[in-house]
Amino acid sequence: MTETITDTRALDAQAVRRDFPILQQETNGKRLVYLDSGATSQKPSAVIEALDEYYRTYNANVHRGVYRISELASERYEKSRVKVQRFVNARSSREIIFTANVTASLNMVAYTWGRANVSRDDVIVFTEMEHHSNIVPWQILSGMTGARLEFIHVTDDGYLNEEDVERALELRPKLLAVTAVSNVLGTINPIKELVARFHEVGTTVVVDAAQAVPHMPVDVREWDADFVGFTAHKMLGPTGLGVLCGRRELLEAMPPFMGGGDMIREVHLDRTRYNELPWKFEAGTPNIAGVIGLGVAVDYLSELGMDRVRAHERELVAYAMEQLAEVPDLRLFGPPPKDHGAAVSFTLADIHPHDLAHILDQENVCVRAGHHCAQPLMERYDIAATTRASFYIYNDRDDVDALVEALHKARKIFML
Amino acid sequence: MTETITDTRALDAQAVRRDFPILQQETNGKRLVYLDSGATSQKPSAVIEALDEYYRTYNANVHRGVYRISELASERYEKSRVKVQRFVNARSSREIIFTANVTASLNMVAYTWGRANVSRDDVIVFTEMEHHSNIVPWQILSGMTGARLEFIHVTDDGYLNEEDVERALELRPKLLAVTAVSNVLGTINPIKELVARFHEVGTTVVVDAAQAVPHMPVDVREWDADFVGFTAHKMLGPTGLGVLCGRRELLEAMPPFMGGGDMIREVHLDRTRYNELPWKFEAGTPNIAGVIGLGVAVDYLSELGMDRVRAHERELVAYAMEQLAEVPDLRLFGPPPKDHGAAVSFTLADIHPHDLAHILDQENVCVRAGHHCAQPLMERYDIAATTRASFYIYNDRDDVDALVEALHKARKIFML
Amino acid sequence: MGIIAREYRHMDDFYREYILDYYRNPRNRGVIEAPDYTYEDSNPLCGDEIRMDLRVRDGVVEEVKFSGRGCAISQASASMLTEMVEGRPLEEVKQISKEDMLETLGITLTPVRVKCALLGLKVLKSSIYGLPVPDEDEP
Amino acid sequence: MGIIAREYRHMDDFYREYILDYYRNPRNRGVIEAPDYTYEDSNPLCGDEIRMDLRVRDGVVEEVKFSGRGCAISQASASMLTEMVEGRPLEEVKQISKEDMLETLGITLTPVRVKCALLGLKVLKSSIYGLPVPDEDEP
Ligand SMILES: Cc1ncc(COP(=O)(O)O)c(C=O)c1O
Ligand SMILES: Cc1ncc(COP(=O)(O)O)c(C=O)c1O
Repeated sequence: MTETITDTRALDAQAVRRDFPILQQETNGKRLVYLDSGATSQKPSAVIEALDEYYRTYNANVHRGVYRISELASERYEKSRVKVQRFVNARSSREIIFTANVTASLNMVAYTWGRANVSRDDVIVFTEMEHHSNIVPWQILSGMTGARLEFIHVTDDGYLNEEDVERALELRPKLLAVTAVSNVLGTINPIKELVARFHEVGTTVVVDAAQAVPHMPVDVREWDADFVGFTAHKMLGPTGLGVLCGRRELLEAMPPFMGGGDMIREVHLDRTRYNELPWKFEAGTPNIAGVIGLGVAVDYLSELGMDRVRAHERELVAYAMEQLAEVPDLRLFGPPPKDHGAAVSFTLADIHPHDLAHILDQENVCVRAGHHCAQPLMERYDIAATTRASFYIYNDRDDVDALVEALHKARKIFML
Repeated sequence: MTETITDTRALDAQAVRRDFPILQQETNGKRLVYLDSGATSQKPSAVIEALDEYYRTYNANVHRGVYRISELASERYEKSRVKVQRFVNARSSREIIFTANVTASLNMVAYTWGRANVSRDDVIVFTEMEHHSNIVPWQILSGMTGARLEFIHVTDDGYLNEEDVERALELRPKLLAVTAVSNVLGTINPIKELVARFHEVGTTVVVDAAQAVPHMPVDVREWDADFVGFTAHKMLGPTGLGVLCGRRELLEAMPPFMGGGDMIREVHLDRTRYNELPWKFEAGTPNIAGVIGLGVAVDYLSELGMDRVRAHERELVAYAMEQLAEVPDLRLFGPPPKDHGAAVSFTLADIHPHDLAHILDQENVCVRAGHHCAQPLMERYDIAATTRASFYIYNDRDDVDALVEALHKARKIFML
Repeated sequence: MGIIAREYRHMDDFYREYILDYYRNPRNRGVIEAPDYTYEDSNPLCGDEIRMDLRVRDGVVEEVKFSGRGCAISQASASMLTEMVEGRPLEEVKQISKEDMLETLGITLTPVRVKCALLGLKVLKSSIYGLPVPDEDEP
Repeated sequence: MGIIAREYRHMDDFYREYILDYYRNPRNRGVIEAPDYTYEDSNPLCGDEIRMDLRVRDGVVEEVKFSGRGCAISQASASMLTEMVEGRPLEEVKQISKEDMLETLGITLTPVRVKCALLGLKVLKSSIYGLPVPDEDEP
């Protein structure tokens, strides 16, 4: 993937950092080195305050209220949808559906589009580097329909295996599920290219963009995928909220998922007419505060400029990989910095990642240890777990240095 | 239903009111008369501050983190589950599943228990007073399985029709879906009795307790229903969060709903072992802040005492119904105060409820107008919509008086 | 000044007498037997329902009737709309904009009530095009 | 003092030398051919895996082996546990409590790490009862 960075002003991580209340905390005189944004990002004051303002001044249910605070809540709610639409350059705000998280977005595709379109003679393809959220829904769909599952494996250095891609294309699969950026290896996949190649053989493509949308410019029209999912809490937004961005024709043809309030036009005891997009897929009272908060998060990111966010992280990840490579007994996973997103996974000698994360925490360095909801990938590399440092806009070289220093301490504790 | 109120100290609505920041606002010198808690409740400072504290001081993903803020988040998250369990007296915290809203809770039952247990020879029964969220999932389930739908109609004064109940029992239905309290008529249904009668003929009973849990003591063990759903935002909690409380044996036997992170034990490319309860049904990153906030909301309600909450609202609804009955051309719906929950629906002459709510809003009185997601009920009474005033702990007689005064004003504007 | 007052400075009492008059004594209320164009739709958010029937001769709207039920705003504006289009060429009717409708109505509305006011126009256009037209407020 | 410092005052450095020794040089690591009792389970939250095999004669644990992989805490405590139960009557083994295990381990743990420390015990009991035993920390 070649990237064109148009905005060349470097991002000022120091200034960004000041916008995040949690990063102002110190424990035992040490600042919080938060390197787990891949799991969930921290939130800037603006987002936290937007939630607060909603609950304190205009908390009301949306869509059906006539009184002013309800109108205001509805207006802000729908405005956030437009902000999200513009942020990923979707064609229409009707293509933006709010869900509970990206897991729910992907399951929605499986339960609605999947059940309506996939049958026992079909093939579903996903890759070995998928998060469980982009694996288990397709296993469930395969269980419901009898469709066959096929996989694209990964190479030793963390790329999709091109031979497997070609083999998959020959199968003319009904569905391809692929992550835009691996949450473990950091691999940035060539989504636009993959979509074009799979569209050619008639495949519907679902992209898990949970680790892409927060970290780089994403243009869903350029990708041209059929469904793209992402999750608010990883992009400065509140918990309990995901997005499914779908191609309008597909969404319109799909049966609804959950039944209930807001997704209906007319309900009779024995039958129901469904509502228009996007509400057809938003049953029940939505996460109103969450959606309003995500709108503010998207404003914050837009103001920084996603080009600059990507440039900042690319530079930081390159530095981190360079520094980490010098720690003895450390094994790095994933591709070289140029194709690498914001997450860096590694193992250190025989120190179990769980223990390692624990020791790093004593130094106020927060990293994730485990299978990262990507067990097939762990099997692929024959490891039980990795330690993962993942970066975001508020991280800088000091954070990398603190990580490396803590790793040396861990080596000492483990008498290496 | 006979109620035994054990705590006789009256609830001090004035004091409660002071805990709700939104109610301190004035517009044009008039206080906010919020009579739409049936749609969503307001939130006390303690809940808003808990969200704020989470995002500002220990925001992290739950369950898989080793570092301290993640452990703290996990601990608070799981503690909230125990609080909710105790609040409704469930047997085990494993029976408490967090969802996106009660709509999602009910759909989860339809998609998992329903698809595994209901077939084309079965009958599903629900009542005419159900919210769309407790209708459409069963229509979808009927569409998926071929099961027949049957209905329990309501009487003119808003009770379930006993003859229909008996007819339904004779059908030995596979499933009964019934609301504990109608969000339109206010009817408090005799859930314990209904469950006992339907269990006798082998029916699984799903209770929509969205309007019950916030307003009266609910003991799910006493009810003995198989599934009970409710929603956080109507009980002082944040948006984007629901609860499904299910009988453990059923939950254990059910297939999972959504696939993804947290709900798995082991994932391989081609198969998956699912996690234990309750996580088996909680796929993906949950609404962490929401769950923590709900725990605080439940603490707040427990401290007030649900007996006293119910006594307060019963008294207030009786007063409201009495006052409303004196407004000329006003038609009241639902049963008399003794069987009446916190919502009172009415129509006023030929003023469309939408217009009426608008005029009341000019007086800073917030009520809901419309079909209240209960269109079959509107058809039953041959009306397009009603106006609904719904009360909660922070409402008092002054609010009722403001409502009645505004209704007189509306009559004047409409030249009645 | 709270957030509400700030955001809703433009709110006015808008149940003017002529609106109530159109609501209680609607012009062109009814249905046309075998209309050339007909459509019916509802506002999912509040349940207002409108049906529009048109009879067209030589490209001109000869007769137009509306029916349905809903709030004073939706019913009055549907009725006003029928008066606007009667006797006009279909091509002109297609050009009627959201702004035209709101101007005719003559009152300032909040976003939710705008949907009520525009339901009639939406149904009218759907009838002419023979398919549902999207809300005009879509970005 | 922030919320974290307040809540975690008890945190101590706990990678004591003997824990590392049990991790690197585990006692009773391995499997038993045709064991009388066996069970294997994992901690879903961190992926630690433990299998326990027992050989029992006349109600007494004659031989016990553990295998699996995971963090130092889970592996060391599983190894310590095998030493605790070897040669003891099965009835006594059933009585071993969560507190006993943590006391033997000799370090203070946070809730997440407690799960690691107790995984061996959970698996051991499951093997004896022949079915999964629930987490002991359930309320
Ligand atoms: C009785 C009843 N059931 C279900 C619901 C749906 O709740 P939610 O929108 O939170 O899913 C409501 C509230 O709107 C209700 O009053
Ligand atoms: C690539 C990827 N997909 C999906 C998810 C699941 O996100 P959520 O838990 O918000 O549904 C994650 C994050 O855990 C992820 O990194």
